Amino acid sequence: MADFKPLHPLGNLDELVEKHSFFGPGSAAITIGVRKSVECAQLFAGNGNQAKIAKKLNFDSSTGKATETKGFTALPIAPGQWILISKNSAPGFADGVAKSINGLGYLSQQSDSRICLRVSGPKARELMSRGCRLDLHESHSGAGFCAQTVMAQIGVILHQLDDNPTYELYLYAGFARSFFHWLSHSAAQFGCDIEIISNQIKR
Amino acid sequence: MTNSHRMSTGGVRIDRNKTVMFRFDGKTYQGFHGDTLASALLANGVKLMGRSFKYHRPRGCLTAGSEEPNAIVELRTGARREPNTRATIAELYDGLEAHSQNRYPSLKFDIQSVNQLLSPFLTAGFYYKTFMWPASFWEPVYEKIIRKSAGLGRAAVESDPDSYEHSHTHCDVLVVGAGPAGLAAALSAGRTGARVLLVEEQAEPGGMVSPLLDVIDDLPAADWVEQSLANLEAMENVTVRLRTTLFGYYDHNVLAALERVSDHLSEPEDDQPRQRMWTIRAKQVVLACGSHERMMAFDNNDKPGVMLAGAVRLFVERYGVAPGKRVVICTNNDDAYKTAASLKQAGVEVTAIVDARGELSPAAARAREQGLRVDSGFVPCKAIGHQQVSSVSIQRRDGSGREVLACDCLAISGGYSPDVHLVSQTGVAPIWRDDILGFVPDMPIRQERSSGACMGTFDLAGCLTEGHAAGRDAAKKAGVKVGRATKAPSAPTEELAAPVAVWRCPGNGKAFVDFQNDVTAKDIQLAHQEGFVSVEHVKRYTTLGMATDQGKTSNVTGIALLAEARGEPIPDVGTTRFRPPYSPVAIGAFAGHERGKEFQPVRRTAMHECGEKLGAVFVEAGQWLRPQYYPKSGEGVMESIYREARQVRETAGICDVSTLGKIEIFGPDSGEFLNRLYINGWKMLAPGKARYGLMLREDGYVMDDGTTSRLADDHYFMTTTTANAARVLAHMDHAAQVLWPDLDVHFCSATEQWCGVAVAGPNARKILAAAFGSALDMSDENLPFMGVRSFDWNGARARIFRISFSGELAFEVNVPWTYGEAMWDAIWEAGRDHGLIPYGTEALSVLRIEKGHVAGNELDGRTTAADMGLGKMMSSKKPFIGQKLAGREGMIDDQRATLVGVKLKSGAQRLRGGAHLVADQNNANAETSLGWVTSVCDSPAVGCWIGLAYVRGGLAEHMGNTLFAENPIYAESPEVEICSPHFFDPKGERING
Amino acid sequence: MHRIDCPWCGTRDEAEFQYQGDATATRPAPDAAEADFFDYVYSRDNPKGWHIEWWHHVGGCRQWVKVVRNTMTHEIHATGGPQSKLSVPKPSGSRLR
Amino acid sequence: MWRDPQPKAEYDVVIIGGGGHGLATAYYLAKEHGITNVAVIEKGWIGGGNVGRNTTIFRSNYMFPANTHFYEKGMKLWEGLERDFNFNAMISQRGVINLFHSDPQRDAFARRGNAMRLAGVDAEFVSPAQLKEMVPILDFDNARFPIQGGLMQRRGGTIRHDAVAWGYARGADSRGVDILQNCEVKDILIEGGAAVGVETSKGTIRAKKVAMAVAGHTTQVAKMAGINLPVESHVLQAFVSEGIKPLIDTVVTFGAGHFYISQSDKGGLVFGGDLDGYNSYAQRGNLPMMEHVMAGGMAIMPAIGRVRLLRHWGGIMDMSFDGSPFICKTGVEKLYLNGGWCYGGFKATPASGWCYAHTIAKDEPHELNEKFTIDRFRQGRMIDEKGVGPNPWIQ
Repeated sequence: MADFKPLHPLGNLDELVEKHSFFGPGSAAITIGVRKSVECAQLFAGNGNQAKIAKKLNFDSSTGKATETKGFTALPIAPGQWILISKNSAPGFADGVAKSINGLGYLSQQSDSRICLRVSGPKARELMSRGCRLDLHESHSGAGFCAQTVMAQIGVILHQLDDNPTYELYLYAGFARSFFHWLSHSAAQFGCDIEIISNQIKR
Repeated sequence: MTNSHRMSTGGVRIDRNKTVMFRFDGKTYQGFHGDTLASALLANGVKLMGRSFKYHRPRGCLTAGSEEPNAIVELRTGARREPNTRATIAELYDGLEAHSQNRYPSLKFDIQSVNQLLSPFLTAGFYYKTFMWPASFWEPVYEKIIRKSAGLGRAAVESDPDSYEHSHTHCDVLVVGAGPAGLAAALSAGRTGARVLLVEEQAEPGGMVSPLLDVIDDLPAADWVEQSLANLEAMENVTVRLRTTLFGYYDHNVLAALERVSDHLSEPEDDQPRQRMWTIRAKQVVLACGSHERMMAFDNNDKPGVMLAGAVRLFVERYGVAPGKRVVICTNNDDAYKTAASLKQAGVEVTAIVDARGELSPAAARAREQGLRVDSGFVPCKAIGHQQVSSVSIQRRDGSGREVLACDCLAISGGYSPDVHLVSQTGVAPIWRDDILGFVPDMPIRQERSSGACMGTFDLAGCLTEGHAAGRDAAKKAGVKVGRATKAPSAPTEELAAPVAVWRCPGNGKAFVDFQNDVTAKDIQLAHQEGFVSVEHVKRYTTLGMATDQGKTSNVTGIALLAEARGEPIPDVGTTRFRPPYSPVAIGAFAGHERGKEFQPVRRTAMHECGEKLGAVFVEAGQWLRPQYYPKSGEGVMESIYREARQVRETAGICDVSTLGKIEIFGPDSGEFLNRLYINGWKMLAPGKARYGLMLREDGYVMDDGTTSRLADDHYFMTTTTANAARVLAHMDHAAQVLWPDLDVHFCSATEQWCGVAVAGPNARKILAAAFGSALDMSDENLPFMGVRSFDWNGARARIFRISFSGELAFEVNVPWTYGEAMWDAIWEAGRDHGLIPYGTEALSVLRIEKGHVAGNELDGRTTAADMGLGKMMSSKKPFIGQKLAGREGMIDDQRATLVGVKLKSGAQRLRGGAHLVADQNNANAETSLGWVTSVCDSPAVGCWIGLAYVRGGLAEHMGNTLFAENPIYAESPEVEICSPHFFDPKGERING
Repeated sequence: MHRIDCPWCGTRDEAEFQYQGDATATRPAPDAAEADFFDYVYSRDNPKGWHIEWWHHVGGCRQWVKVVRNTMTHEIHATGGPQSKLSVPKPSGSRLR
Repeated sequence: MWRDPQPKAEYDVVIIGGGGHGLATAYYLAKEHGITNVAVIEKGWIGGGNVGRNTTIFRSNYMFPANTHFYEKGMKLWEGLERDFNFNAMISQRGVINLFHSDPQRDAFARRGNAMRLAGVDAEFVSPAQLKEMVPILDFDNARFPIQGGLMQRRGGTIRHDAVAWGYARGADSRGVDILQNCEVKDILIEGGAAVGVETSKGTIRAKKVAMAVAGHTTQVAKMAGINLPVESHVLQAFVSEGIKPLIDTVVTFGAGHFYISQSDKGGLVFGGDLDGYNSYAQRGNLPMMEHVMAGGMAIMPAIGRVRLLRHWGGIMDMSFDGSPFICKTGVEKLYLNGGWCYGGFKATPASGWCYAHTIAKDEPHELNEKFTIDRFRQGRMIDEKGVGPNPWIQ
């Protein structure tokens, strides 16, 4: 039998784009990007190994700040815990990390647990304010900012990619449709476009 | 009668090029863009706008703002009908439709106005006393009358069609109110570079400033306001939100405001919400919310045409409307002279200015110089007229010199009360100032300051200076480098003479204090006579200040009158507590998008659509949706459920079990950790094996159960019930972080990393073997009961657990979430020749009841492990959470209700959950109830209705006994036999297939 | 609305946390008497004033945050991690109410 | 309404707390037991605590016999109250409906309803069709948690809360009870292991018996006598809308969210939800719970979206660790405890006063309150109607 075909928690993405694009007035001031897949893992430092791991993997020691490495982005989510997101959606990238930390910690495969939505466009910050309680003002958060928080009653990991600003939101797959529904409806007043963000490498 | 009272010029807010048609009580009128409903009605000569609550007295508008107690109407129609909308802030739009309320059959002729004749009985506290004759009549007769006359306007009965949204913001400095003080504060704070948010309730800034008479920075105030707004909007660090009411000052300097995004339109446009609620986290706050003018208490002071003097001026200046053609002004302070000047400038006749003060103030003297009649030392004592005022009788305060002055508008200024509503919400106590006859806030206690009229500063120059200083101070305290001093906006200095106290003017008639609730000066005296001394008691007894305006225009007068009655100074009486919101806020706005289906997010499993395709009916399981049953066409609910259950035992079924909580646990101390969490032991569990576990709360009651597997030496995989997944994870966080940080254990949720199906039934192995092909050896040897294997299947990493909830040969297969559909399809395909059917939560429940397995219905937070028949699982060899307190006498009592099976005896129709078990049908009461039925089904396997139940004494006492399942709610009382809960296959042979 | 300074995430809204009660009760050793466990589970000081308590940051880093908060004014004096040693401040002239 | 007497040097009974329960206790001490040399000592103004800031609902829809019988006693007293003190408290038995939204919830409600019926209390299931008739604005079409039916107690309803406090105060006062307002208890005097009086802001007042009835401040006052209780103080918010014409004729509670609602005689929608959820003595709540409660309202009654919230406020609940109250003797002789009412105190007022008066007068509990002891926790005999365990903030 051929390999299983994955299905995005939002369903058929082409249909999603068809259904939702340009449903607001005028030209879209918001683009919601849906990442086709996310290859990620949760890394735990074993007791006493937090600093060792951070050093080994060159993680930024400050909280609320993403570290970009060659292969992945590391989002700190709790003391001694990071979500690692593969840059090119390389499956099994976590095995490499596991090897390099050599027993200092543990990796939990989480690639299927979350979806990633990307919010961009001139009104991105305003749209975020409809649900996000954090201060996303430029004086407070810039490129690389990351946080776990709650939007529309749903837990999200927020990662600011650049100063335009562009945000990526990671949330649990079961909530995907509810969250997308809320986000796209809140975005409608600005004019909103949906796009699919392909992965460089097919899974 | 079109625009009979609209002046030919003036009105800074209206656009005379844009006419707007609207309807009030079915009649069409014309107004201008920028009008409020109240100003447009006044322009059309309509003074009668509402009826009061208790006496149904005719009322016109008293104010021009959100403190309006009288002119409240039903705005819009149908599902958008909004009761109690203040005409003074309802902005006019084309096609606006409004109706007066609380009147029958019409506003002009209201039958219930006969209540006025009953008024001796309707005084303060009337509810409590009057309706006691005879008491037995209260509910059947009087209550109905009272309830029918309750309330003001009618709410819509259909679902609100508009949407609401929430929004969040943070700022250094929040400025509340865009009057002169607020504008000055926002400007000075903005110039420091601080992040400033200025909110203003009205559609335009300016507050009470007189656009043409006042001069700021050598400009007419109107121009200065316009220029200031432009300056603020040009600053990147400043945001101005108009039509935004700051309504609540909550803890930690979090404030809430309501933005009326679309209320000035006929309906929201372009996917906009109707209203937007802002949660504002401000480092510092400048309150510049102004003051409220007061009425004087004199007879018939509620006649339409009697208005506050400041409101009269605003109608003239903002809307070009003359509320009357001949105006008498009564005042106790200088501000009313501004109204006189404004009216004079607009060409309206000011018959007289009646000034309670004996001495001429400079303002009064100027007025006289300009040819206005000023009667100093006079007060109004009665307004005269049928449905509106036609004259006023005035007299000296000593009662002499009585005179009647004709007028069609009576402009009253009883002084100004600084608006301390918001600052009171922070806990700041209002303190009385005799010189201004008003309460001002005591020292700030949060990160806030008051400036301008809300601080008791009434002169324009003072407001500007204070506002300017407050803005800089706030920015500085917010941590902004404020730089060199800047110049405050300036205005010519005015000398304001002190007001004189005028509370109750001479008279014996109805002198209203709280207009909306019809509380008169006499009611307050009466409450005091009846022994109510505390201001809180008087408020509750008379309902003073409890109407929709929260007494903004009436509280101070009420307190002053109570002080008079008590013979004490005002500060000794104190104030009642202002409660948020500042002005009433739509319930829908608080809810935001969380309504209807959006009340809570929905969680869908990866295989949701597989269920849909097969015709599943879904059921809410917490936030999840799960297939409940899969009816075939023409099949009823029960038929479907029992068919599914039967089929599982005959061939095989597949069930989506993805909603179970899943937790990955890592680390060398994982086994020890589980040992402490669960009542049973875990250290001896070999990798590749699963075990059933039960955990207790620290108080000894059962918290949750589930199967946990050991995947590797330092890697476990826990499952929890769907309902308790979040609770268990929080419990584990506590255990790992707080109780035992030394344990090297780490875990996270994997509920949505893995989705799962249970495949159960005699053919389960065959089906899965076909599905897996060579990917997994499904033999007993490789996968024994409670065995766990990981394997690669069609490119997916899969896990299989040989565990059984149904008692059949059964497996749970997990694959990563995005492969859920593919897995389902593969198994479905493989099961085609083996009688595979989908089954839902109902059949799942039937199967587990037949096996006597507990589930949510049996885990109600009051059961011990022993109650569930699992007492022996409690290890005595190791400590675990809940161990000690589970040993309390009441928790090991042999009279506790423990788990049994119940079988319906033949002849009875059915069994239901929630029935109580009693030995004697004729002696069924709370004391003889032995227990209750938790779960039931009409078991296909057993062939009759069966159920699980908790019974005092359990099987030890009742095995084989006949009891009654007493169910008065359903008027049923069938006989049941008590039996073992293991109804089906008690030896557990079927798990081997 | 409470704004709680999570030692890991920074200052966050109350809405992200689940309150978890008095943090001064310490779990007795496993072999302690039933009475000690009883006190651990049921005995609370319930002070009117400063209270050391748990707020579980479920909407953030999932840390159990220890918070010194005033039950009359809702003022927060200090926050710390699950193993932090925090104490209540000396009486001050706070006018918060 | 009542006198404003000077405190005497000694009373037979001193009741600490001039709220509903304290005043009712004084009333029944005088009326049922002929004990009139009684003082009710109130720190502020009488009725200023929870009796004056609740949502005015009474009902007796409890599951455990200890509660059912007690609250049913209360129900019967409510039903005779107005005649009892010749004062209209606007008692309105409009029915209390608990909606259910799932089969397990239906079964749990059936268990409770049957427990009520077996205890002689009225209870019935109402169908969606009946509900549509009784509460037409309920949303049956677009609900996140569909309404399957309701458990109704028709004899439940609402009362004018202030009138209850004033009625008891007047009744007690007219029988000779001294109501001492603006009098703060600073300490409880104990001699030889027995309570002998109180130290107050108006001086020492000696008493043969001292009875506490101070709701949210129960642990504070009990501490004066060295008693530690499984009670925490938490804030519960209440809400009232602008007055509107009759829209909701019964009391309705949402079974899948924190929301309950009724309409007052003045037309305001009176509603509430759950505790804010943290220890607090501040009589105010915060935004998250407000939003949550109103979302609950909009989830089942989307027609109320345009009705406006007029005021919201908070009351301090003495939350016990099993959700049930205490009416009992304490470890200190002649010192009595009435507390732990959680948010059920208002409806209990008459039964609480009646049982407490009995307990004080006879120095032993009535059978209606014999299970409301402090010891029940040590014994592991909690009366936990909700089943959430020793977490007062979710009880």
